Amino acid sequence: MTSSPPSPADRVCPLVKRESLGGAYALLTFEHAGVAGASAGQFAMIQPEAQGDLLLRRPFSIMDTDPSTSRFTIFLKAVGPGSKAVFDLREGDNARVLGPLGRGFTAPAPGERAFLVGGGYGVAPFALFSRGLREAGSAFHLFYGGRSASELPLVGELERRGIPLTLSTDDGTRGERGRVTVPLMDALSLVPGTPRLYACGPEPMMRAVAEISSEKRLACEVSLDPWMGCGLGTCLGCVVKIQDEGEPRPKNRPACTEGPVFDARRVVWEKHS
Amino acid sequence: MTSSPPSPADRVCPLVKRESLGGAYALLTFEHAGVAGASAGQFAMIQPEAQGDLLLRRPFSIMDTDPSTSRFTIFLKAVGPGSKAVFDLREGDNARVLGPLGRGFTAPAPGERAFLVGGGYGVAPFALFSRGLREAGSAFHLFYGGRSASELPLVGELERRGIPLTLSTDDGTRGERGRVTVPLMDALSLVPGTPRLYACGPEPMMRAVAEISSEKRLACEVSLDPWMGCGLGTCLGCVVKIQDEGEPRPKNRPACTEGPVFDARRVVWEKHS
Amino acid sequence: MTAPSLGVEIGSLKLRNPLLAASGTCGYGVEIAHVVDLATLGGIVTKGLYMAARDGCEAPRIAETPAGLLNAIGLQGVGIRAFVDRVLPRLREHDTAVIVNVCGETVEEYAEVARIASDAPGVHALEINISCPNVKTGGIAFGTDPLMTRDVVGAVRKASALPVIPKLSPNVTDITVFARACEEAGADAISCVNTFLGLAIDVETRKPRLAFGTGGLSGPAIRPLAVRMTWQAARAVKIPIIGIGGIASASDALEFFIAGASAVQVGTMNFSRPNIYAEIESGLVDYLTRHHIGSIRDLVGTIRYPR
Amino acid sequence: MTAPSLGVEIGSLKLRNPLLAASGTCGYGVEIAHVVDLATLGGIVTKGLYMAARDGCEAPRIAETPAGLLNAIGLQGVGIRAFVDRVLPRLREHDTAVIVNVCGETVEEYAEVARIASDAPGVHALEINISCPNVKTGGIAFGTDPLMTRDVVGAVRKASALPVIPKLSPNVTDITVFARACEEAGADAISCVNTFLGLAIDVETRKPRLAFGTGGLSGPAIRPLAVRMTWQAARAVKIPIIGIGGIASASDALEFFIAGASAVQVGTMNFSRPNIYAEIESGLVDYLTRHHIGSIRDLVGTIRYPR
Ligand SMILES: Cc1cc2nc3c(=O)[nH]c(=O)nc-3n(C[C@H](O)[C@H](O)[C@H](O)COP(=O)(O)OP(=O)(O)OC[C@H]3O[C@@H](n4cnc5c(N)ncnc54)[C@H](O)[C@@H]3O)c2cc1C
Ligand SMILES: Cc1cc2nc3c(=O)[nH]c(=O)nc-3n(C[C@H](O)[C@H](O)[C@H](O)COP(=O)(O)OP(=O)(O)OC[C@H]3O[C@@H](n4cnc5c(N)ncnc54)[C@H](O)[C@@H]3O)c2cc1C
Ligand SMILES: Cc1cc2nc3c(=O)[nH]c(=O)nc-3n(C[C@H](O)[C@H](O)[C@H](O)COP(=O)(O)O)c2cc1C
Ligand SMILES: Cc1cc2nc3c(=O)[nH]c(=O)nc-3n(C[C@H](O)[C@H](O)[C@H](O)COP(=O)(O)O)c2cc1C
Ligand code: FES
Ligand code: FES
Repeated sequence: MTSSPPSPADRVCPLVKRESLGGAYALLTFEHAGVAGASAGQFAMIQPEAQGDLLLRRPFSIMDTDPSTSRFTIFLKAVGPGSKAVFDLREGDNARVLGPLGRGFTAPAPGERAFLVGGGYGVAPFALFSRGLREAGSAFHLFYGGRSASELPLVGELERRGIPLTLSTDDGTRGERGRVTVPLMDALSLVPGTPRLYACGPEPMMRAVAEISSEKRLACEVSLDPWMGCGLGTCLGCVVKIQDEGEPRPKNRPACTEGPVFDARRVVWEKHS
Repeated sequence: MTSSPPSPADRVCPLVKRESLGGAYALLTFEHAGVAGASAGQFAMIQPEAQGDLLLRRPFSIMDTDPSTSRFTIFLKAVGPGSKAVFDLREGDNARVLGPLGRGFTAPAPGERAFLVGGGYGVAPFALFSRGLREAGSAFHLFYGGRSASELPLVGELERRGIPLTLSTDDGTRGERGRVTVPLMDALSLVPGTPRLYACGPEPMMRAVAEISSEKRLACEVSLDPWMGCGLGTCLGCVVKIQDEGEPRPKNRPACTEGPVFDARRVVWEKHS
Repeated sequence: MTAPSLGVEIGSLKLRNPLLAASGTCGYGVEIAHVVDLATLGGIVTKGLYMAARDGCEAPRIAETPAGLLNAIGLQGVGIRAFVDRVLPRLREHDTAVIVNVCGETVEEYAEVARIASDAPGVHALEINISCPNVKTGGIAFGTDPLMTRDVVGAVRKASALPVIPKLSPNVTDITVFARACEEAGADAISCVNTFLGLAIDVETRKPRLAFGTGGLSGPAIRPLAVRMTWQAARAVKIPIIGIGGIASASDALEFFIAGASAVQVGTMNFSRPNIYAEIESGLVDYLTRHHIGSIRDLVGTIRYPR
Repeated sequence: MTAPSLGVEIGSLKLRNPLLAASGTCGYGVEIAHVVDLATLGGIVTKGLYMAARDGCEAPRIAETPAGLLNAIGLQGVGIRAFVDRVLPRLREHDTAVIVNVCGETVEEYAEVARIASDAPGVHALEINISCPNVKTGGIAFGTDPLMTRDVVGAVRKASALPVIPKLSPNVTDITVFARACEEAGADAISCVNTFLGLAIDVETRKPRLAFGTGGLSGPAIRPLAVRMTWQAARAVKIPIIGIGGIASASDALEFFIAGASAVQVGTMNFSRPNIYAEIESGLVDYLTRHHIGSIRDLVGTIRYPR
């Protein structure tokens, strides 16, 4: 996962497998040689080939890849018309897929421990990231939180992969009761050294993890989630406020090309809400 | 079929049966109690419930009805986006159906013979009309023409119903070679009395039949085929030029409420092309 | 909590709910009465009426465009006297407000049509069509010149004691100029907006898809433009605004109320969804209930702008 | 028959084909070069450039509407000098015409940006953006006043020997007034049109869906309006028109050529269909072949109007 990612390709490609995870959740596997070479934290812009009345594609993180069969999988939650259109694809239907796009997660240094914090569809990239961490021999642990048991639809998939996992729910219906940051803090107090934090999920969760990282002076990456129009850096619709050292003011930066993964210290949160 | 038709109803109703007739042709059966009471020559405005990017419904003639099961069938040719969207419905999908609409064919007087001339999707209403004619004990014959054998997709269905039928194709690949008016003229020279003519199909065909009727002083009805926006008489998009006796000039009349079937003598053809 | 109230007032015109069927999309009301329960509407606006009957444009008159409809009907109609004598009596049988869409080729004709309509029992308000793009004289010519707008509105104002509601054209640089001209000329409210001038070409024949050539664009495609104009007009004048343009759901209608409309009209969607009113009405009730708003009137113009 | 020719000339600017990527929808060209073969385009129009770098509007900046896109980016950009020094050298490696979209808050700034762009090797023409609806000073204010239009175009004309192509705002009553003002001020061609001012509201928060408030509407929704304006402008002036607005297919592009455009730009569709150019190009070739037309130039303005 440290090799430089392939340059993105825009292809019409078939949905080869669709697995419902109940409710608005599903796993969708497409055949697309380019995206099948994605690294963790990268995403693809996807829309059905039969476009309907929506103009723009929608961004989805790569949850898994299989370069040998040229396939990749996304973990999708249907929330509005664009994600619903992808959700409604049937096996054999074609989609327009552009990817892989964006800058993914930075691998931890050798010997460095990785703590992954995911919620909602934001847990998706950590499936792929875990594979790389395991291959690289890095110690890691995934904290997966949701409001209640029904909002942890990827648990089965993650367990099947043998990913070291701590679950939590706000209402205690599964795993520990409370925010995902509670077990994270517990773990931080237990492990030696300075683990790296990686967060992807609802903004309040990412902010909370970023705050913990800044208090504890831990390296932390967050994967931001703005509205995206193109994925190519051309529409400038996806900008996020980034404060770089030496700059007098934060600047609007396209998350699709400079992110979606950013060093948490650079992110100016106020402006995103 | 002489009883006054039910007032139209606007319903979301399921496609209960879909039979492909090859190429762009299909028979679609919907469940809609109102339209199942239609008389021959009436039509319904139909669009998929999942509307996609099209605003307006499209008009389709009622090919068959079964009041006992509240079903009706249309014979559809996919020619553009609106008809394609209906063509693409799968069994169980819902459609918005408004009907029955318009004024259908006038039954022949007792003892009067009926010659029906159909082409393209215009042959559809004659299936339902034939049933009524047979029930009323009227003598009738259907002339069904197309460019070639592949453009007579309803033949099987019509034969199954035992409808007295003469086929013709421009290229002679099925039935008599030549325009549908050739066998019609032959028949007219054979039968005694003054049969009534009914035509529904491409405009040149209807004009030719109308001309024959005027030369031979036969009563003739044609079912016009303008672009329709509403089917209710409100958009005034479907007007056709109608010349009424005593009027100084032809007038624009909505075909959806005053037609689609008109006495051929009233129709001013020049303006439609 | 009691059910939220949907009643609104446009000048002296009281509407049971703020949902009107737009001119030219519901005929004279009677055409749709067998399909739509007219009592579910606040009112209907008739197809445009001149003094004389008119035969309108040649066909084809309508064409679909992406999320839009282009039309050039050309104000086909029976004329105001035939409407009053032959149509209105049937329309009066239904429990809905009747707004007559008044047309003219001259200021005098507008005033005369307005007078006849006002004298007829069962007409509740007048909408002045100074914005039809599909006629060669009158129509949009009045609605794109502020002085002519003022003159027509003033003349109709004098001719009628009913609420007078000019209908603005969106084909202008600054709609507030026209909104103010209407207010100064004595209008009771403003309808905002009519269709946008468009052109679609059949590339195979290289002819316009409409026989008239250009046409008026309506439907969801224009909604963001109509919402913007409604918002601008509402800030420019004190009289109520009736929002129009691309409404296809309760949420769409809510955009107009929040932008500043006191009532709305549904146009193009009447063609494919004649029974949309019940759906919009229940959507409005849901929304008001969910947001603890007692009356739709309290929502009008509550846009948080700037954010 | 030999393959039909797609080459066109816009003043002294020769384009291999008449398909340009519209300003603000292809970055500075280099961003898309790894996904799109720039040699399949006639040229690209850069994102708007002022003298200084700009950070643009707050997010959210884009929202989808029916068949349309509403945007308020606010002309974020690196500034003309950084473009010339740091971006242009990379862009020059690609075989495509480069048109710089020139912005300014004052007439002087437009002229200055134009001068710097003209002096840079590898800039082939200037498009003058007097029509951006998403900035507080300049932009649309210049494009909705014929005198200011004339002054800006005149100043850029003096500052540059490159083809000068003002880009008109559609938010005006009569586009021909502006087309003529441009022609008289020495423009070589006219880009027609920029986005339509719109407003979309999030009804749950009652805030505009864009942080800036209003935005510019683009995409297939506006196509019939843009075709109409292209047709009007083409009849009003002798200089070539570049048609823009909602092009998503060869057939859409053909509408603009038939209406009178000598070239076209694709905007919004670049976002979801970056490789649309090859498809449009082959569609044009098919059409010309089928209709026995030797060159796209012979199609320009051949609308049969009146029918
Ligand atoms: C880099 C990236 C990776 C993503 N990965 C995944 C993934 O793996 N699986 C997945 O299911 N989804 C993912 N998403 C989110 C997905 O793209 C959005 O859910 C989708 O764009 C929503 O579009 P829509 O038309 O369905 O809903 P809309 O109607 O556009 O939105 C529905 C609701 O969601 C909100 N919303 C829309 N887009 C976003 C957004 N990007 N962030 C926060 N709120 C939003 C809207 O404000 C609205 O309230 C990702 C987004 C980004 C930027
Ligand atoms: C009363 C009536 C009954 C009909 N019955 C049937 C039927 O039983 N089965 C059936 O398959 N079709 C029927 N049609 C025709 C059907 O409504 C049209 O094919 C359909 O509206 C085309 O819409 P579209 O979006 O698919 O194509 P569009 O893209 O709108 O049109 C495709 C092509 O067909 C032409 N066209 C569109 N509508 C018409 C029309 N009404 N007449 C002539 N040319 C047209 C267009 O100009 C274009 O060239 C009927 C039409 C009417 C008015
Ligand atoms: C077919 C058609 C006919 C119309 N006729 C009239 C008319 O006679 N008078 C008028 O003031 N507006 C007329 N309009 C404009 C509508 O009343 C309305 O202002 C416009 O369609 C925008 O609303 P919508 O997007 O909901 O359709 C017509 C619109 C259409 C589509
Ligand atoms: C996100 C976005 C940014 C744009 N930025 C600019 C710009 O910087 N300068 C400009 O002249 N036009 C700009 N435009 C307008 C487009 O160039 C084009 O005129 C408009 O989008 C209409 O074309 P379309 O419908 O094909 O998108 C922008 C449009 C969009 C959608
Ligand atoms: S999504 Fe378009 S610039 Fe990032
Ligand atoms: S289809 Fe609308 S009036 Fe006939």
